[in-house]
Amino acid sequence: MIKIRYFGFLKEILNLEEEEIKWSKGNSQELLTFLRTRSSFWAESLSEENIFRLVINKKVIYETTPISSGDEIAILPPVTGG
Amino acid sequence: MIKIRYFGFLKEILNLEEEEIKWSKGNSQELLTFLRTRSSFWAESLSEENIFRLVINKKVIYETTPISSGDEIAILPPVTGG
Amino acid sequence: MFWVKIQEAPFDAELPNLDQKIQENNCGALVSFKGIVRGYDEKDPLDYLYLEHFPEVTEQEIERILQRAQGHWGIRSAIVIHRVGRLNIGENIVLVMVSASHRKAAFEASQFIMDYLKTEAPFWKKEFFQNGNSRWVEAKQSDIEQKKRWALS
Amino acid sequence: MFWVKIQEAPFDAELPNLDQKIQENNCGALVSFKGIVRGYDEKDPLDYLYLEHFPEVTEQEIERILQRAQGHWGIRSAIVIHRVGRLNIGENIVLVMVSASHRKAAFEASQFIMDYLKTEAPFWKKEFFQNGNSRWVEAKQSDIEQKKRWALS
Repeated sequence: MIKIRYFGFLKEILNLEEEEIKWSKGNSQELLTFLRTRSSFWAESLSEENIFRLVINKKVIYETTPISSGDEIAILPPVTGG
Repeated sequence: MIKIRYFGFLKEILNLEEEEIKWSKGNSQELLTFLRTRSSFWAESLSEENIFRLVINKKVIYETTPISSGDEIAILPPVTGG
Repeated sequence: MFWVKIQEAPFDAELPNLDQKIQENNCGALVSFKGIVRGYDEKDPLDYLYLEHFPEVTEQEIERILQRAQGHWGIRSAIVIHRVGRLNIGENIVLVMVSASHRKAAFEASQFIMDYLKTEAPFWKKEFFQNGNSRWVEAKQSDIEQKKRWALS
Repeated sequence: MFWVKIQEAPFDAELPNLDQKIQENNCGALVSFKGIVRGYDEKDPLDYLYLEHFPEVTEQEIERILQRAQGHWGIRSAIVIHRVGRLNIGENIVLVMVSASHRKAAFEASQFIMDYLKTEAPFWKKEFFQNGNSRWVEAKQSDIEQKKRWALS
């Protein structure tokens, strides 16, 4: 199992703060691909331009990274602080 | 008569805060030329690189300007504030 | 000395202490930037802002930005305070303070930090308008452009 | 609102009021720069600085600098406080505060104002060293170079 957290407008359009899904193995890119196959709505919501970065176990990742069972993944939309 | 005021290190090397001199007419460049003819020490002290700007009656001048009797001229060395 | 703080409370009352905190021995320049909630965007009059963030990750990312600024400009100290939660018009939202030996480093580093805060730190703003509408703010192209000028090693 | 003040007294205690003074309606960005007397130059340990200026002309020249900044960046307000007389190590020497709608204008205008203060306003610094020597500070080539980047209309 892995936990996925959503932030900002993603949390709102998906109406989902977090979820747990089964995950044996695969990398961060494969996780996104999997989520996008759920429906055209998911594919659109998680389009490349809607995703700023992924965070695994509270560490921001800057390139494709393996995801293992037990990991917590956060999906961050483009940031607008400051 | 005109009054001439010196500031910063000019005041110190000339050992002169202000002086009054006779002046019938001429411009700011001619005043400098006149002062420089007093001695080689004056010529050196008032060399171009030692003069940042002239001020006539509390107005900074940016180009050659006529000087009339009664004017107060200030000679400013390069500034070092901030 | 780096100091990063995410808080709901305003920080204006803290400013005098921060000034003392950051003014290190033999630093000649202190730059501070304060961001304030503006009353209207292009279209509708704003009622208030709501800011969400990602606790822990936000602090890490800001410290990473400060480390980069120190590596490049050799700044002495930096303080970042960023508010979250509900923010009304006219309230302060972000504070960046940088001390350095000379003014060029302090100015450039504080601009760099602001540009990166805007485009790297996990904050999300939602605007609530006086007409009852609300929307998540979209990332600004101009912020992304401003970031590009820093071609740091 | 432009506000220029030349004074012998320190200005730290005034800072909280100035913050309120400059934070105008709907301004989103406030930048402030504080210059501090550093303890040593390249060679000798400093004892203190002495600053001379040209009363009336100094204020005029600073206002001219602020007018140019407003013309170019459309800043809302600016405050300049410059101290004169004897200044000890670690004391503040100059304050520039600028408010504007957006951060780019506030940052650039405050840098412009500092660059021009250094090279246009009639202040002269004399350094008094711990070994008893003293000398008038020479204008820095680096300040003149920094000024050149502003090719304002």
